[in-house]
Amino acid sequence: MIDYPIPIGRPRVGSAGLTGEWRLTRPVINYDKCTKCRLCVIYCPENSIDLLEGFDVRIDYDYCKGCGVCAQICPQKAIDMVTEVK
Amino acid sequence: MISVTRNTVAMEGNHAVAYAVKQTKPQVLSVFPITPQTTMLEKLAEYIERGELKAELIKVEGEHSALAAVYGAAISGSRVFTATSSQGLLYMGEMIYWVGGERVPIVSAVATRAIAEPWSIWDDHQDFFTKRDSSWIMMMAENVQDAYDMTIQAFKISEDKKVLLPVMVGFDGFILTHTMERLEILDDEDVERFVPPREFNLVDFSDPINVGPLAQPDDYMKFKRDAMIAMRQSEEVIERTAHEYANLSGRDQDGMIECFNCNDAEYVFLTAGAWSGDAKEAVRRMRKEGKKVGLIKLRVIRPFPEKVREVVRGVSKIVVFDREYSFGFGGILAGELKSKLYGSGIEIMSVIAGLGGKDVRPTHFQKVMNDVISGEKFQERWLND
Amino acid sequence: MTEIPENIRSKRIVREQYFFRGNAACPGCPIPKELDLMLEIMGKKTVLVVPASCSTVIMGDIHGSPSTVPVIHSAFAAAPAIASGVSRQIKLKGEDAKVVVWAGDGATGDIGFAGLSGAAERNEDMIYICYDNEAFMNTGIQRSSLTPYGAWTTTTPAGKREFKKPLPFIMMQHKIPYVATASIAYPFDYQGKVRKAKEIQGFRYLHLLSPCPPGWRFDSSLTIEIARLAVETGIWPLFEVLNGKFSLTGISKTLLEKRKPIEEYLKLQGRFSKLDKKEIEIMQEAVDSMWEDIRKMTN
Amino acid sequence: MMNWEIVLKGRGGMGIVSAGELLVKAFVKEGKYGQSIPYFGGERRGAPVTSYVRLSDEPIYMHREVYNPDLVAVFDMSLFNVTNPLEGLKEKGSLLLNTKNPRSMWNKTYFLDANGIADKLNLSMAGWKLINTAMLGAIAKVVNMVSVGTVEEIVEQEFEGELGKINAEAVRIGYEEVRKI
Repeated sequence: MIDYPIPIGRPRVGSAGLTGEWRLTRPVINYDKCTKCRLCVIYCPENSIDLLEGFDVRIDYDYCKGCGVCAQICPQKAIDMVTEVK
Repeated sequence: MISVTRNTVAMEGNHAVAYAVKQTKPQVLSVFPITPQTTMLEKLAEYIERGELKAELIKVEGEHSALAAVYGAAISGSRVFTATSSQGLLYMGEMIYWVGGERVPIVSAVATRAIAEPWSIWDDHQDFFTKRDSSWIMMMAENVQDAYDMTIQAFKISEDKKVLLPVMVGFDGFILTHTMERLEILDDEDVERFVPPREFNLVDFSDPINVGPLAQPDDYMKFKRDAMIAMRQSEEVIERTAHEYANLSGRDQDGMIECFNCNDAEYVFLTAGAWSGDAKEAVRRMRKEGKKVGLIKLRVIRPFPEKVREVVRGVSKIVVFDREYSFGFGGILAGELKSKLYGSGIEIMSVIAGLGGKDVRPTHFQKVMNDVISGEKFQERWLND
Repeated sequence: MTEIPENIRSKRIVREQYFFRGNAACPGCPIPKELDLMLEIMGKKTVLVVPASCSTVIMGDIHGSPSTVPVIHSAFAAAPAIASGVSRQIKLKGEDAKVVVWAGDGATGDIGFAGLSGAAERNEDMIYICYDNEAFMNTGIQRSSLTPYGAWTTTTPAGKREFKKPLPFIMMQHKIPYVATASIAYPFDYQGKVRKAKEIQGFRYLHLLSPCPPGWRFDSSLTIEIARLAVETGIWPLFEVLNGKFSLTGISKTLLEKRKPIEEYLKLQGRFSKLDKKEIEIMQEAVDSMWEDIRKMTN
Repeated sequence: MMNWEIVLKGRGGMGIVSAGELLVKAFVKEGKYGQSIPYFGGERRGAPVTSYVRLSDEPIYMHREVYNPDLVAVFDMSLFNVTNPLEGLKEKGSLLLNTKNPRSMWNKTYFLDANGIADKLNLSMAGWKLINTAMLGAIAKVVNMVSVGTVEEIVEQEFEGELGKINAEAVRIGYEEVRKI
C-alpha cells in the first residue's frame, strides 16, 4: 500500500454516495418482455445494470440515477420509468 | 591554505549545476530554454548525448509543461530535475503551486532574473520571491560552489521522508550562471552514496490510487497544516544534510544561515544570494577600519530560518538588502525579518537595490552602513544612483 | 419494495466493472460509460491523466474514486506534459503499461492546446482521448472553441457565431500514427478504435463526441439517441486515420451520398432551440462541405 | 596577497571570454582562485565586447564587474575609435595592446603583435584571425602569477588535437614576445 501524506483516493463503489437517492424516476424491468439483448447493460451510463449469468440483467437501485437511457434504448420497451415514491 | 586536488576545477554556474545534476542521476529532465539558464540546458543535453547521463530529456513547448512533465515522471518514480528563470518561472507558476501542494520531491534550479515589463534579462530576485508561498523549500546560492553544493543537497532534502517537499535552488542570473569560478566537485561515488537511488512512487497498479483528487474543506485544511509542519521540520533536515555534506566534502557547510563576522557585531547586513559575497567584502573592509560590522546570509528563505533569532543577540541594527520588492508594502526580506524579530528592540532598516541588474558594489554596502553607524535612520532607502 | 424476481436476484454478476457506479456524474452523462468501455480494453495497467474538467469531479475525492486504475489529476493545461513524464518513466522501467489522457474539449482545444500539439509533435507514447461535450460544462456551460455554430451557452446567449474547431483534422495534420473519432452510440466501433490505438506506439488521438444532458438541454434519457443522430446526420463523422490513411468507419461509411438532415439532430436539443431556418441552412451547408472534404480524403 | 582585476576588450567573435576562462582555469589548476565574468548582455559578432577577470591567491567574495582594473587588455586597436578602453584603469595599472606599432598610452604599456602570431601559425577561422591564445600568453606574462606551462597545458586540453598544440604554441610565443614600452 502506498503510504503518503498528501491527498490520495482509492477505488470505491459509490464514491459519490448512494446515488440511487438522486433518482426521480425509477426504471423497472418487465422480465416477461426482456429478450436478454443486453443493450441496457451496454448503454447504461452509470454502469448500474448488472449482467448476470444466463444473460439476465438486474438494475442496482443503490446507484441507478434514474436517467432513463435504458428505457429509451430498450428495443422491446421492456423497461418502464416509474415515478419514485419516497 | 591552498589545496589542489583532482577535484578542483573551474566552471560557470550553469555548468556547475548541470554537473551536480548529472552526479545525482535523475531519470527524467524537462527544461525549456530561457536566458540566462540556457547554457545549463545545453550542457545537460550534451551529457545525455554523450551517454554520461542516462536520462530522458523531454523537450517541451513551454515552462508550464516542463514542470508538468517532470511532475508526471516524479509521481511515477523518477528522480527529476527542471530549471528556469524569470518569465519562465512565472509561466510555470500554476504548476509550482500544484507540485508544492502535492508534495512531490522535485528539484528545480532558478537562475534569478528581473521580470518584465520593461524587458530585462539581468539579475534580481523578484521572480524567485514571487514563489515564496508555494510550499517549496527555497535555497539561494552565493557563488558557483554554493550552486553546486546546494543542488546536490536539494535532492536529499526533497526526498527526505520528514520533508517530501520540492526544492528550488536560486542562483543569480549571469552573476552566477555565466561566471566561471573555482569549484570543488565531489566524486561520483560519493554523490551516489549521499543521494541514494530514490524510493518514491505513486503509480502502483496493485494499489491504484487517485493522485491529487478533490479535497473537502476539512481535509484541505488538514493537508495544508501537514505541509506547514513538514516545512518547519525541514529546517532540521537542512541543517543535518549540510552537516553530512561537510563530512563528505571536507569543507565547512552552513545550513539555514551563514553568520559572517556577526558574533560580536553591532551592525549587521542581512542578504541572500550572490551579492552576499560583495557584502562580505564590505564587511572585511569595514572590519579593517575597526568597525563592528557583520553579515547574516540566508541560505534558505523558505522556510525562513528560525535560527535568525539566535544569531542576532547583541546586534543593535540590521540593514536588510532586498533585491526584490513587494509594491505597496516594502522590501520582502526586510518585512519578514521585522516580523520574525518583533519585540526584540533591534532596529531594522531596509535597502532596495540591484533591481533589473542595477549594479551594487561593496562600496554601496559600505556607504549605507557608514551612514547607519553615524546615526542615520531610515525606513526604506532605494539605491538608485 | 422490489420488482426483481427471486430467480434474478440470486444470480451471479458476470461482467466486471472497470469504472465504478455511484460516482458524481450527472444522470445521463456518458462519461462513466465511456471510461468503463475504454478501460475494459486498456486493462488494469493503465494510468489515467485527467485535467480539470467534469471528470475531475467524477473521479471522486480523497475518500474514494470510481476508477479502478491509477489516476493522476492535472492542472487544466498540463495533462499532455504530465502524461509525457509518466510515459517516459514507464519506458525507462520497461513496464508494459499505457498512459491515457482523459480530457474535455476545453482542456484539449483551448487552454491545453499548446501542450497537446507539443506532445503530438514529440510523438510521445500515449493515447489522448478528448471527450467532447462542446463547452466548459464543469464550470456551468460556457462556450469553448469546440462549441458548434449556433449553440446556446451561458456566454453565447444568442448562439455561437463561430464554427467548431476541427480538432481531429488538426491532429491529423500532426502526422501522428493514429487519429480517430468515436461516439458512445457505437460502443463497439469505439472499443475497436481503443484496441487499435492500444497496439500502436507513439501519439494516438481519439475524439469522442459526448452529449451532455444539462449543457445541451435535453432529457437525460436521450443521451444515446442524440449521440446516434450526430453520426447519422453526418455532423459527427466516424473515421480513423492510421499512419496517414483516412477511412470512414461503421455507419459513416454509408453516409457519403446521403445523410439525415441535421435538423433531426438539432431539434432534440434546447441549446439549438433559437436557431432560425437560415442558421440551420448555414449549419447544413457546413456539414455538407465537410463531407466534400471527406470525400476527397477517402479517395 | 596578490590580486589582479583585469578587463578584456575586444569584439564579438574574438574569443575574449574564452581567453578569460582559460586564464581562470590555469589559475585554479595551480590552486589559486579566479573568476571570469562575461559582460552580461549577449554577444554580437563584431560588436565591442568586454569581459572581466579576477585573479587571486585567496578566495574571491565579490561578484561585481571590474571598474578599476589593474590591467586592461585591448584585443583590437580599432576599439579606440569607438570606445575608451582605458576608462577606470588604475593609475599604476597596466595596459596591454595587440599591435605591431605601439605607442605609450599609459605608465605601463605592454604590446604584442598577436595578429602577426596568428598569421605565422595560420590560426584563423571563418576569416577571423584567432588571436586570443597569443594574447592570453601575453596576459599571463604581465600578471606573472601563473606558469606559462600551466596555461599551455590548459589550452592544449581545451582544443582538440592539432589545434590544441598550435594554440598552446601561440600562448608560448605571446608569453615570450610581449614587450613593455
